[in-house]
Amino acid sequence: MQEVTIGIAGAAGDGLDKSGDTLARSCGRFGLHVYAYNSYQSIIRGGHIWLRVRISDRKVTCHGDKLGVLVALNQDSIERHAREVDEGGFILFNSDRIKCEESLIKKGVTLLPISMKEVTEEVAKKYGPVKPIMQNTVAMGAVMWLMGLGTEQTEEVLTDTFSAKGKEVIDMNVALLEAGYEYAKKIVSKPIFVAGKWESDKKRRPFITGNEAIAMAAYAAGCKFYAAYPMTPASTILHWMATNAKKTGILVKQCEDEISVANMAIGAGIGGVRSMCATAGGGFALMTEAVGMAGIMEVPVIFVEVQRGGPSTGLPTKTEQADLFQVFGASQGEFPRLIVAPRDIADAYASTVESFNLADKYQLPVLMMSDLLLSEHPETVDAEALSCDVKVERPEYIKEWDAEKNGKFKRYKFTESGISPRALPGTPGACHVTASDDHDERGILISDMFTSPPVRRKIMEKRMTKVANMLKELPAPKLEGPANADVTLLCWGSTWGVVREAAELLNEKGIKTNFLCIKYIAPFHTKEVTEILSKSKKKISVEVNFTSVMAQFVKMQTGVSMDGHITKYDGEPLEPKMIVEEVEAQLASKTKDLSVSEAEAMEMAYHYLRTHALEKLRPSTLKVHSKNGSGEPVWEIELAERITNKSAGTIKIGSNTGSVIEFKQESPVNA
Amino acid sequence: MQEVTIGIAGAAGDGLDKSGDTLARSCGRFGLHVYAYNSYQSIIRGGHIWLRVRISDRKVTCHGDKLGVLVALNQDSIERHAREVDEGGFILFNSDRIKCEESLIKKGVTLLPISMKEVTEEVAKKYGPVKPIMQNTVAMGAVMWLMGLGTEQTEEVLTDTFSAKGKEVIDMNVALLEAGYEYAKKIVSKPIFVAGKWESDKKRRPFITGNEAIAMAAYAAGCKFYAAYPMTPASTILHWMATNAKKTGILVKQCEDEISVANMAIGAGIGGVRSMCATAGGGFALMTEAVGMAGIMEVPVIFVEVQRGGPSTGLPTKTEQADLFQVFGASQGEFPRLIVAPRDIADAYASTVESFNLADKYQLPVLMMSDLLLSEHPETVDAEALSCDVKVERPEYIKEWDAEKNGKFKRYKFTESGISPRALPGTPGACHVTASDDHDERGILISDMFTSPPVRRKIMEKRMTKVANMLKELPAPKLEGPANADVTLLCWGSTWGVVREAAELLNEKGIKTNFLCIKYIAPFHTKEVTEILSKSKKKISVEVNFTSVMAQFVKMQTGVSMDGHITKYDGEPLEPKMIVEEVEAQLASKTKDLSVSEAEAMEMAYHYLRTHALEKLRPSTLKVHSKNGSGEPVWEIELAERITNKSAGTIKIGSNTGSVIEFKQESPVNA
Amino acid sequence: MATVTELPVETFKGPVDPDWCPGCGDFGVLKSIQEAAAKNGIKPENLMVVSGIGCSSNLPGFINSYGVHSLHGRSVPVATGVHLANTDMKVVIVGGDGDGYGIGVGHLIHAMRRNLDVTYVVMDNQIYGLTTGQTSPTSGIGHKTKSTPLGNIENPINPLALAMISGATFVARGFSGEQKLLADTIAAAMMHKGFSLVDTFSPCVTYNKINTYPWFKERVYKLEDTGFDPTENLYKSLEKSYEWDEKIPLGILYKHEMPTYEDGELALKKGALVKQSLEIDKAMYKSLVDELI
Amino acid sequence: MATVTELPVETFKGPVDPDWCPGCGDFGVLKSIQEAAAKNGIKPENLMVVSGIGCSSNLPGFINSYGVHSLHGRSVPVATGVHLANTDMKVVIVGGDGDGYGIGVGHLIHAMRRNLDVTYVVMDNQIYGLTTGQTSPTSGIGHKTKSTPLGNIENPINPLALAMISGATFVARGFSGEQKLLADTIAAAMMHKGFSLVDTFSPCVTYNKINTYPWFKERVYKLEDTGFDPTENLYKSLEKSYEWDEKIPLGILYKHEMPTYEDGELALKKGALVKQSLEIDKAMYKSLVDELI
Ligand SMILES: Cc1ncc(C[n+]2csc(CCOP(=O)(O)OP(=O)(O)O)c2C)c(N)n1
Ligand SMILES: Cc1ncc(C[n+]2csc(CCOP(=O)(O)OP(=O)(O)O)c2C)c(N)n1
Ligand code: SF4
Ligand code: SF4
Ligand SMILES: [Mg+2]
Ligand SMILES: [Mg+2]
Repeated sequence: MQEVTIGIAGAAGDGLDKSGDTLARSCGRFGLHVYAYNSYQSIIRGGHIWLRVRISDRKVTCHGDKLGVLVALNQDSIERHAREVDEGGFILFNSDRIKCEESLIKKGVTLLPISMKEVTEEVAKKYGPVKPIMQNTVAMGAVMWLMGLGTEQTEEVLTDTFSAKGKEVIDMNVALLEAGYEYAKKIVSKPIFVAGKWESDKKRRPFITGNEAIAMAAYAAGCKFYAAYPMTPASTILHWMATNAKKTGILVKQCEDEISVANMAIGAGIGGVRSMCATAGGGFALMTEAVGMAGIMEVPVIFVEVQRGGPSTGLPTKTEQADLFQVFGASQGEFPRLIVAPRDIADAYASTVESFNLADKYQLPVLMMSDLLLSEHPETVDAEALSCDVKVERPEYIKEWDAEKNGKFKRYKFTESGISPRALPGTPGACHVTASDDHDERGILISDMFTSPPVRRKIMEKRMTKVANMLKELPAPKLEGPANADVTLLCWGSTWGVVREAAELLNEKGIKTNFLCIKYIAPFHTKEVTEILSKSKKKISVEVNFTSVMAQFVKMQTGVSMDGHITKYDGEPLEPKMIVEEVEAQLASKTKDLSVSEAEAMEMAYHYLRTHALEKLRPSTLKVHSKNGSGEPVWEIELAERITNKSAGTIKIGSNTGSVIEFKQESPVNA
Repeated sequence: MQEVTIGIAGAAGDGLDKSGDTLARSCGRFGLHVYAYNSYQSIIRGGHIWLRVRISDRKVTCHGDKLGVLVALNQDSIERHAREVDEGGFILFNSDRIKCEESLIKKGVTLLPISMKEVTEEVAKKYGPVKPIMQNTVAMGAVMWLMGLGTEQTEEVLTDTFSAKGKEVIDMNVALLEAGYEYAKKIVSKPIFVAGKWESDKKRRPFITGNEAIAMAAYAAGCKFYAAYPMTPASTILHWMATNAKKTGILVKQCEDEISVANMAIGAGIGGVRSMCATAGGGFALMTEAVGMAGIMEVPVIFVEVQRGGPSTGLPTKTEQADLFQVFGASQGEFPRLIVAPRDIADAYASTVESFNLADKYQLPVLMMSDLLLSEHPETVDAEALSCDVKVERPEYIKEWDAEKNGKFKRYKFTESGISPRALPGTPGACHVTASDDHDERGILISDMFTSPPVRRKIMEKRMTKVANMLKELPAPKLEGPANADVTLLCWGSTWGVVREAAELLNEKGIKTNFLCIKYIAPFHTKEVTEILSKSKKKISVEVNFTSVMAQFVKMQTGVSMDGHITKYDGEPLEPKMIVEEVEAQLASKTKDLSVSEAEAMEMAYHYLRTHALEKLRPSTLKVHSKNGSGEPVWEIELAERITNKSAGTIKIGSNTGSVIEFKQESPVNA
Repeated sequence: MATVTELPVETFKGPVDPDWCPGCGDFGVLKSIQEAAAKNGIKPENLMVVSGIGCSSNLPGFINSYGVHSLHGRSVPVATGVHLANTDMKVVIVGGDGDGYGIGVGHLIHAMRRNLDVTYVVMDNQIYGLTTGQTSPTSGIGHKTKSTPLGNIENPINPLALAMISGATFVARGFSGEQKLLADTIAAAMMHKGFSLVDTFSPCVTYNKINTYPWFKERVYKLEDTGFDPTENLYKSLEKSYEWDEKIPLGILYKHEMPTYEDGELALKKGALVKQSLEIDKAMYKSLVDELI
Repeated sequence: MATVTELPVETFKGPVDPDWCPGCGDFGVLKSIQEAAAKNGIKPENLMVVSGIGCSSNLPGFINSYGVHSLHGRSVPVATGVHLANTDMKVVIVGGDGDGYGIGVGHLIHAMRRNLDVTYVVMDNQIYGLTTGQTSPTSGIGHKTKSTPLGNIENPINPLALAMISGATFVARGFSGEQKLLADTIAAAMMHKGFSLVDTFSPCVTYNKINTYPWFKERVYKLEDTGFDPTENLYKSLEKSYEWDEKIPLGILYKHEMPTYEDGELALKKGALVKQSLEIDKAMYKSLVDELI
């Protein structure tokens, strides 16, 4: 098995997503597996973007924690990531504009400064000036050499990408690619890998994000109405839907707000079409009132909630899994609904199709939970996982109703299954009102004139009966990994991907580990999960949030407490080694150290410098002082000028609180 | 000890709330304790209103389950409630308009038909025509006789009530009261009670609703801003606030919707005043996004969520406790907040004051959960419980900031306690932005340009630290009743009142019972509650909802499962005997029978007749048939004409599902 | 235009009687909608009445047709969804002034600028009825209500002007006390292609003691009697919408032909969504997957 | 009127530099607000800038004053709360067209009919910037965006007409490319007593390739140059608000003196709420309890 991770770092607007895409698709066409993650900010130009593309000859389910090659598109990217490149790795940068201090890199790392001016000189002569963004193609060429892959697939991809722009543009890009490739070949005699060693199965796989998979699945499942209001990280579903509306025939509606989105989607559901909407946590907060309406009205409709860093506007472009209770508690009162959280892109596809079918069958809203990582990261998946030959199961509707013969139509007939016959609006003879007030079998309100406690009791029971029936047809979660493990990891959603790899690493290390991923949140497989967890030894939840919400939730359903929690809530996804280390620490009963680490102190100093317009400085050395007047030990960080390396002052940061306690430049200033 | 419950039934607009108020306040002035509950509909005129006023010479905490006197203001009220009057009780009605079939009453019940025309003849001569609504005063007079109380207090109350309308009106009402009193005295020689037997302490107690208590507490606590959008059962807080705005100086703002309410209240909190808003479940759903904003911004503000029958619009005027997870899960992401659920009116007062203090101290939103029963029912409480001498604890704010000397002001300074210094807008030198995006110590965003995972980690920890500190100062819940009980009842909110009485009854019956009422939902006293519950034997939750949400929640916090659940979800509150019977059944391991009872079948038949404009009919006899073609046993209900008692057809109701399976009148019609 | 077969008004008699207070203006509105549907020959199964929450929003329960009784303030988006799913049905939105101009005004504006082909009848009683009498966005300055015991201090909304400048293409005013005119106005609104708003005075006899039947009776007059042409000039129509204290015009204030949202929406070119097949074009789908490789 | 002591513009220099795309129209708006505040002599601690969410809504972070960066679409209610709590501060609301006229338009209308004494500067770029370029309520018909790749089919809102008929008493239009005029307009808006709306063209250089600087430059003209009197006649002002395709007026379109919400609000008679004592009148409180007996 062979794998490498390429990191591309720069600012928004530097075009690095395009480059990453080219790289990934080249590898995908080569028959390799790719998993990419883009760490970006809520900003259109500038800021810092950090894209990691992991390439492997077997399926990988997270972006990992290695860094083989860093392509740095600006100076800040060097400051931030040079240290992360593993031994044996390379750092590529435009040496016309960027410098990399030797002090910033690990030993065994090779710098590959590319003078873009020189390298692209020939191309520029032939095709005209090379725009900064095009220089990325040069870097891609160099990367292809370092990976031991040819340029053939990449040329193909570039040809497809620029097909609309004509031959000239294609040729220019190909020429830049080759220039980079040749340049690297010249400088780096031995690439990281040898091509032949990549165990490719030569299967060409689509490179797709979670959101694209959800959108495509909706189309395949017969969705006819999609409403949305833009919100990261759900917007790309809207973009897919809008871009392809002409082809799919789906009515795609950007509404004035999420309240409108939810209510319109429900309206379309009442009208009789398969209907979906998606948003992030903040938008979903606005939809919750409508969710309950769909519940009491028994309307099939799909809500997708893509979680991002909270609370509130929080970290709009960062990943988190902290909305479980918002979704579980959505809307006042009690009503049946399905809550499902797919774990990867293929599962997102399948779950979307299943959601439409279950919504229709049980006449209820489905809340699908995703997260930024799952929804926005692209990955190569087998084309079969995106098949359009899905089962589309719609129940029979009443086509015409003879009230003379059969009595008045009862839209909410009390049945043993809880499912009532449905006649869509437009059906002759079956007129009825779909109401958010509670009602009797015919839909007549029992909240006003016709109050009736026993009717209320029975309609509540009718509705809630559907839950138990639905649970029977949902597959119970299964323990993955060895049966009698020392450690059982509990996870949900996209965290499955990294937990799977961490478990593998732990098993390799001799710590027998298995893991349980919860997909169906409501209804919940209480019996099966209780059984699994009560047999487990050391149970540790792994979640990207602060309060281990799934662990709490599982405890509520099963009574079983975890023995430990692994959490991350800084906006970045978990990585396998973090989990491994934390599991080891917990097995050794170490308590979690929340103090500021050296690397963190460094980053906090960088943050201070950036936000105080002192970007010309850089933290150089640091040491801990105990107490020091501020009531806690402090990190004392020496500052140096970025260019001259001249000492420039100090910053003191509380090692418990992380507070910047003091800042001294020339003349002392308290911060 | 002596007690009696008076039931007054009629339609909306019949003025029975006024009468109930007069009755209650008369008894309150007599030094008796009163607890009233009004069961009404979301309708302005007509429908059915059912007010029960329980009067006792010791404190009672629920409306109980006895009925000593029924005052029926229309025929429908006789049909609905005549059967409920206990042996020894009385039924009063205007015999000019209403009839009561002997078949409808229990034996030992006395009918007291009042010919209003005759009884008010003298008064009408003297004061002019007696309006229908004034006849209630006659009935009140009769009730006072039956209760063995004089008319003195009632005359006082009438004098106060009509003081603005002048002596003529007062005199007329007093005359009507006395006419009723004298009439009853003439007919009923022996009233239910003898006056001397009422063990009154002669203390005059205010008769107040939960909402009024919350509003008054807010004023006492220094609230300066109240925003609201009308919504039952929270509206009466707005009404109190608006009515008294001139006196209190509180700025009372009716907004265009609940989103505006929440955001305005938060705005006022940022501005620096004590600020509150209230709504019901549906309105709160719209507020949730803002709740998270208050969390991340660390703004003190109070949200009151008054639960009512859900889901969705549901049963707007009925009580329920099913919004726990909506409130717990309110808003995306994780942030500190206090969630508190007072259990009675005095507690609602105290909790409101405490909420303001804690919100200010910990700089966080407080979510106070009430329910329709608690908020809308009036009760006599000791005047001391509504004292204005409350502790108003505001932290010190920065008055002026010298940035030259102290560095830039850090609104979100990372501190060990998690509480940061606060400078209100307007403070010289301390300019900062209060943002819903996550931010660093100074409030500078870390979501855009200045992304910084360690800063994010530390601000999350700073905020969440407040939770543990706050928990330390909240009193832990205590077990009430005998220490080593056979049964422990778990409850929350207004259900405390009825559980307390049920426990008393159970103990009297020899079933040793204690109970635990959960008041603080977040943060939660995990240690203390776990300790209490793990020692408890048979644990049964008692809640007015379907899914026993507090039991689920407690399981999540403690891992302890209940052994049984008592639930009610038909819109009406629990009554002590229901709980007693269910506890006995559960102790005897009987499974709960969800089939339609005889009384329910009767009521369902009534419902069918009402909604099919067949109100001239009445269900007469009923029996169960097994299966009968519909797949389930059915209730077969004979119908009779209300007036002639002539047989008029049959209704068949499924005894499991409650579905109306067949209806036959003259010519057979399937329903 | 297809010939219309009128239906008997009784066709639309609802399953239960209205539970409004005796004398409530909403009775006249219900009757008018029933008459308008009958006159336009819309069969009950092809009529969809969508409401929010409020006294007035109970209306769908009292008419024989399909109906949605949705959330407070959300009738417009719900109706938009139902309508777009099945454009073969005639959609009439109904509700109160609080529902439509208070909490729901944002949706209303956006629906109007879309010129969605639906009719909206607002039962404007200048009060919150169902919640027992608080101020509404059409309550006048000084109006004393439960929430403004010292008198309302906010200027009322002018819903007609709002509609005209937002893009509604049929703007009218009705009065429950002029029931025949109201029925005709609603009938015309239903036949209009595009968004039609009929702001209708529908007195709340229980909570609004100011804007009563007599109050309106003294002031209203029929625009059609004056020869006013609603299609002539936006500014003249706007001027009419501001007449209030002394005289208040009834009838159609503004009318304008414009493309509707439905005209522009590609997905509807193949007919009502609900009648389209769920089958997808597999070859096209495959090409979408291929694009990702 | 008290004499104004102008402040140096630098007083308002924010803690960090704006993170907008180079060339973004919002830079000019920021500068104009800073200049307006300086000109009006409002000290940083007495200035409160409140925004929603969007590129434009990041503005409070870039000015030295108090600020609230609230939720998408909620700047107006949040600002209302902050303002009512402390009426001694000058409140300027800022944000985008999506924020203000899309999701937030309901709040806006109600704030305007209250004639709340605040200034609202909308950075109208006819696009959703921060979410990377979807259609906005001011995008023109046919505008191709990420969410309308075949062209927008909804009529744009006319925010100025909306403001005029809703009750705003100062309605103006600015253009980031006419920065001096914009600064003057905002300065006048801030000094106006009542609700002032300054709809400001603030081109999004990244996502809106239609409504660009040149596009505006070709069309805009200054109203003041034409001798137009914004106080004269509502209908004339409305007519101006409809000028679009060929020429677009800049400056004050409408101005009208009216009592403000604050004038009518009893609780403010004793001054800013935040400065009032928390002590209550105990005797009065006792009488309230007594009423319940
Ligand atoms: C989200 C939400 N907020 C508040 C309510 C309570 N509510 C019900 S009807 C209503 C207003 C009624 O006024 P209007 O719309 O004018 O209708 P009317 O009763 O006057 O016909 C309100 C505030 C609700 N149902 N939902
Ligand atoms: C409730 C909610 N929905 C959606 C979003 C996502 N969102 C952020 S900014 C924005 C629109 C930005 O457009 P505009 O207000 O015009 O500001 P601009 O970026 O163009 O300045 C949206 C939809 C959000 N933050 N909150
Ligand atoms: S309260 Fe008013 S609006 Fe409601 S039904 Fe009665 S009269 Fe009509
Ligand atoms: S995306 Fe547009 S609005 Fe946003 S900062 Fe860039 S240019 Fe300005
Ligand atoms: Mg109304
Ligand atoms: Mg914009």
